[in-house]
Amino acid sequence: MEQISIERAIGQALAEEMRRDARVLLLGEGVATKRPELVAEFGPARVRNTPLAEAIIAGTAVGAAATGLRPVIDLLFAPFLSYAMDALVNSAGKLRHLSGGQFEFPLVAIAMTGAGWGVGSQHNHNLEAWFAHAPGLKVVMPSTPADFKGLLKSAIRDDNPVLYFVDIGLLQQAGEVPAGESLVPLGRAAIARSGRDLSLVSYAKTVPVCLEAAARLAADGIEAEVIDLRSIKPLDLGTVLDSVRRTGRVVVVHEANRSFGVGAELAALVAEHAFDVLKARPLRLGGPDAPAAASIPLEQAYVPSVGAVCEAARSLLRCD
Amino acid sequence: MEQISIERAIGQALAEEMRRDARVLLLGEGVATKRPELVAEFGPARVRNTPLAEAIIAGTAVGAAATGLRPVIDLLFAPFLSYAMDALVNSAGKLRHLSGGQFEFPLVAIAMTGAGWGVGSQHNHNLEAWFAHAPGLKVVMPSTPADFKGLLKSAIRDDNPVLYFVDIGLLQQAGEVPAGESLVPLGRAAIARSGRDLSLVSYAKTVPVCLEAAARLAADGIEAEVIDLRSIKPLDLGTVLDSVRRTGRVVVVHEANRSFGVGAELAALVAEHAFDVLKARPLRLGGPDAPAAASIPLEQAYVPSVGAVCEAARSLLRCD
Amino acid sequence: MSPLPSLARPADRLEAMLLIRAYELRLAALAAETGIPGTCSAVGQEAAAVGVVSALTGDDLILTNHRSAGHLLARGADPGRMMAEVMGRRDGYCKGRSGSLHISARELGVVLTSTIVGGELSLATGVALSQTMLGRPGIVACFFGDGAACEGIFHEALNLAAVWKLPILFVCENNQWQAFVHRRETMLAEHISGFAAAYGVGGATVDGNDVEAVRAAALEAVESIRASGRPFLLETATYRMRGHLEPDDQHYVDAGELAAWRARDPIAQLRSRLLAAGGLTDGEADAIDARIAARVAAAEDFALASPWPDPAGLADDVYA
Amino acid sequence: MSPLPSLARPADRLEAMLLIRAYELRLAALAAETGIPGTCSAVGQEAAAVGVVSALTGDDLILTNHRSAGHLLARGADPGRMMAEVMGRRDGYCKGRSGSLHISARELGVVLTSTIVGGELSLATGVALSQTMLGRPGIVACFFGDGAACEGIFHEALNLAAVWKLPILFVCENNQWQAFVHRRETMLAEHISGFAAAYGVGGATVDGNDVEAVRAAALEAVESIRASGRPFLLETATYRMRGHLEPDDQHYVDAGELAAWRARDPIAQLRSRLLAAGGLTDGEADAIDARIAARVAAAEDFALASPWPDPAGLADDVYA
Ligand SMILES: Cc1ncc(C[n+]2csc(CCOP(=O)(O)OP(=O)(O)O)c2C)c(N)n1
Ligand SMILES: Cc1ncc(C[n+]2csc(CCOP(=O)(O)OP(=O)(O)O)c2C)c(N)n1
Ligand SMILES: [Mg+2]
Ligand SMILES: [Mg+2]
Repeated sequence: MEQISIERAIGQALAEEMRRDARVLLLGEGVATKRPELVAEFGPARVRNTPLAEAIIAGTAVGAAATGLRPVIDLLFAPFLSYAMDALVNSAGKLRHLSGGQFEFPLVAIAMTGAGWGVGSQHNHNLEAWFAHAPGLKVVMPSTPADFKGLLKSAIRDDNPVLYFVDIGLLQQAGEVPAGESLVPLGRAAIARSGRDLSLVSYAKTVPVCLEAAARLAADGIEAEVIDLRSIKPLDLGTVLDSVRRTGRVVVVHEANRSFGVGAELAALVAEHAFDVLKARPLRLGGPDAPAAASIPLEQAYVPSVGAVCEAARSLLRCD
Repeated sequence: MEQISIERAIGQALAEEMRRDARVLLLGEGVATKRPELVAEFGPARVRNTPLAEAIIAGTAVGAAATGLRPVIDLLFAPFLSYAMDALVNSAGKLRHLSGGQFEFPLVAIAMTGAGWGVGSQHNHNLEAWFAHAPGLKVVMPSTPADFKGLLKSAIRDDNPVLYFVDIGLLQQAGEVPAGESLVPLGRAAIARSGRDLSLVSYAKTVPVCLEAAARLAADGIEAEVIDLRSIKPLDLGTVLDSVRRTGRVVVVHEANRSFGVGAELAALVAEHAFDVLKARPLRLGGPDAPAAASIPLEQAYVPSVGAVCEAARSLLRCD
Repeated sequence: MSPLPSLARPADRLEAMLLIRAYELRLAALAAETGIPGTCSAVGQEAAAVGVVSALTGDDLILTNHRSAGHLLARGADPGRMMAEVMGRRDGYCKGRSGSLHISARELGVVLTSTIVGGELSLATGVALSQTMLGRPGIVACFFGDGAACEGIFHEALNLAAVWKLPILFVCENNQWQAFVHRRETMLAEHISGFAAAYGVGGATVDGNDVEAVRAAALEAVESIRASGRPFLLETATYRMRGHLEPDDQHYVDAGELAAWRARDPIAQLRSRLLAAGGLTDGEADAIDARIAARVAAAEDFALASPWPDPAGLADDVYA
Repeated sequence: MSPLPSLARPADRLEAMLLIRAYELRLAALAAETGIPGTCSAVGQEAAAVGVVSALTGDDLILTNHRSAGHLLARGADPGRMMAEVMGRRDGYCKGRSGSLHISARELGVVLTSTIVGGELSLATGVALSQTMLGRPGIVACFFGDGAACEGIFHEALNLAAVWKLPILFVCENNQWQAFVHRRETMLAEHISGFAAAYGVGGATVDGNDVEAVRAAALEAVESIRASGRPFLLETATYRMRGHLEPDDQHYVDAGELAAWRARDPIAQLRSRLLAAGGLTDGEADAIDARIAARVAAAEDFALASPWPDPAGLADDVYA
């Protein structure tokens, strides 16, 4: 299979979906500058640079989605979504229900997030939990090039608004991407590594962290299962519970601020639905309750480390 | 003690703090129209109607707070915060840390939320979890007139940005408010009712729901402890764990959408820190993963009911 | 698209205005008497609504806001289904979920109503983009208030529409009030149309209490939009003769200003002009009044007979 | 407040501009060579920064954005502490947490820098409110780009400042670029100052590559603000001669346009004008060059010698 970067996987998904469906278009600050190949193939009407104004970019996408187009918007960095909340949350998320089902909002909002560029928390802020908590929206956050491609294609075909978060820490990674049409369904987790002793549940940048931790733990005879959620909403609770029922132990790992993060929902769901089989308390690892600093050593220290995951795992096995 | 409404409790807190500290001022759409007594006492410079523009209201408060004033802003309904996210989250929440500690942001942002007026989810949307997940912010959400007053006074004196959510379902309630200076500290929960069999942990509108449920359960010999968090951030984990250590059972109840809500953090924390004493799985009751509709029967059905709380409580005791 | 009511003759327009007035006054009375959720009535603004809507064709789409009854009724909405919606009943245009604040009626081309002030402005550009990119003939009329013109999104929308040449008739109903704040407290200029030039688009202010003048200005604006593909900013200078949200005692309103505008009641003006010019006989006027009274009474009966929505559907129509 | 560097004489301004240029070019070289996090350089825009800052007094406050080196250095910031900040070192102005994108230096009156485009505009009104309400003498200068003028917050800020009579010098550095998008793709007008009239405030556009013209215009604007208490919108028409963020090959930039602006390099212009008019000798010019080279070299040494921040402080300075 071809080895391509996440950046290229995203480009392929966009091109394929735009080719397949003339209603798909791409809007955002600099998208036409950055993707001249899409402009060349699909023309400037379908690949549009916008003014620097996230609120109207998002609003335009929402209005267009409700009336027949299937826009993809690139909002650059997740904190810039702070300007786009009304259109995404109050309009795209709510107006289907409030209108009695009169509208659908097939749109995808792309935003980058996470440590990697040393730019500080006005660029690096993992906000997926906000959107997962907002009704009517879906949230995906892949970790491999194949999933970036396959989930973007599915997100574009979905009739609901999808937040598609790109962890910049992963952007330089290359990986195998199946040639041709290959969709990854929203709401299906992947078992990135099988194991019987405990379940490491994660998504995005911390999936490779968990995989490395699992490799280290294996050297000590501890077999950790690593689950890559891929979609945060809808959440594949079945796969998670299945794993925890087999292992009896769970550590949820993500980069976002641990407090009130996605991991809280996962730990709560596991505690609710697998209480009887839990051999140890559910643990969560996440960023500190602080904005991410720009300084590279600080930025890197913000992210749960392989060592921290191993330690959490070992602590659960000790209290067996 | 005087019986006053929450509306009046808020007015008293504002007046007392403005009297005490000339740097306190009140900004918002219609605040001067709605509180002529404050204009009369403190003058139009300190009680200002603003243009209809939440982003600049919040931004103005953040800029003013960093440079010597202590603004209170009234942003009306919580969903309107969607226009004010940048100033609150990216500036007030982050610029202290990012600047190396150069600034403080003593400001209070008031917003109403919750069922009660039949206005639908573009007015009624409980967003406290968003702000609890955003570093640098504090979040309070009282349930009694005394706490509304005491917490607003503390919030105004706090040197950090505080989101102060007013559940409109409570607005008509009257209650005792201690005369004179009486502060309620941020980050301290209240035990609204003591009990040994299970802990009901809640805040805002669902505190009275839990109290009524506790009364019903008591008729069957089940003694529920009801904890009113009052502050969501900082969270009084000590009081919650203390209670759960005594009861061994917990149900977290709030009106906000259950998925990825505040209750998830509480259930996760309890599962993490009190796993050894839990006699049953931690449960959560919250709104459905849907926008709240305007229709009164739908709006009311959105909120966890006394019956649902009783049922959850009983289910935990059954699996003893 | 169902056939639109004819608004071609002055008497049609008078009848439409009278229907709006009677409908809104009946809802105001019901709000005062029975406490059904209040509405934001546009009493005094009927000419602005009817004049603009009369200039549109069935292909054109409308976006409106919280104060929408005039736009909807002028477009031919059934007052019974509207009242049912306001009351939160199942037969409302939005199954009772919207209430009065965000009524959409896609079958009438009234799409994506938002009660977030400025929400309709954020969505209109996308609706217009769909029209142009999907080769549909209609333009988009977007109604908003003088308050919405204070929100940044107004500027982002106008700018994008100008740069992308979107066929939008921006209709600012400048009714001098923004909830409980007078327009003059929120901006230095008296008129919103002044911004048109700054964005390089056409603009005009028209006497919003003269339905014939509004119609003429709107016809001209619509023609220019159809010819040029460019947006146009039309401001109707009018007055909110009742309170912000029923019931509202208007204690904060300057009595002289209110009286001066009442003397310019758009309905009384048109009626007396038509009677004087022979465009209408007393008998015809009486017949109109009788028809209207019967329609509004029937509407109320219909609404009150409509069942409540079933709470079992609380999470319906959230996702497509 | 530390004493400000004198910018009173033309030669002072030349030296300040040269310092900015040398500092930024050195950082650009370092970014290309060593991969230290890139900066948004303002090469070509030095006259705009120095001209405006030279018109301010020590009482005045400055808000700036991601492209801030010119403003900070003209204000007298230490290039060593700035480089340390850009590199994320402990001795940076913000303890290394800001990096290049949001450097504040309260001791210099440079407050609340935001890298969210438009963030500085949202905060400036509050800073100015503090100045007036606390009776402080200084005005507020708020630097922002042509891109920021596309964000709704620009309008909200300008409007509020106009209505509340806040002493703000809004300085729009129109450098024709908004990251990878040319200004002309984002607005129909060439100039941002055209909005001033719509808000009823003074405005002007000045040749941003002529430091003497900028200074004169800024002095006039500042005088009018001090006299009237009203805001003023000053636009400096200039050009971003390097890329958006180092390194950037500018492949998307029209070569002719770039060449035309390079021919109008603000530093070369001033230098040759001063040499020609006898305001500067070749010897003096050489001495300036030598001083600058030594300062930038010393700054680099200082920055590289500064230790990394300690990850133990990851959550410091989040709450006051
Ligand atoms: C973002 C937002 N802020 C505040 C409100 C509360 N609110 C509802 S209508 C209104 C006044 C709107 O004024 P204007 O735009 O002039 O419209 P009008 O009501 O006069 O028709 C306000 C403040 C809201 N719905 N949305
Ligand atoms: C809200 C937001 N959107 C986008 C960005 C990414 N970004 C950083 S600088 C920039 C261009 C800003 O253009 P302008 O305001 O003209 O300032 P300039 O960079 O030209 O100085 C962009 C798009 C951002 N930082 N914040
Ligand atoms: Mg109005
Ligand atoms: Mg620019």
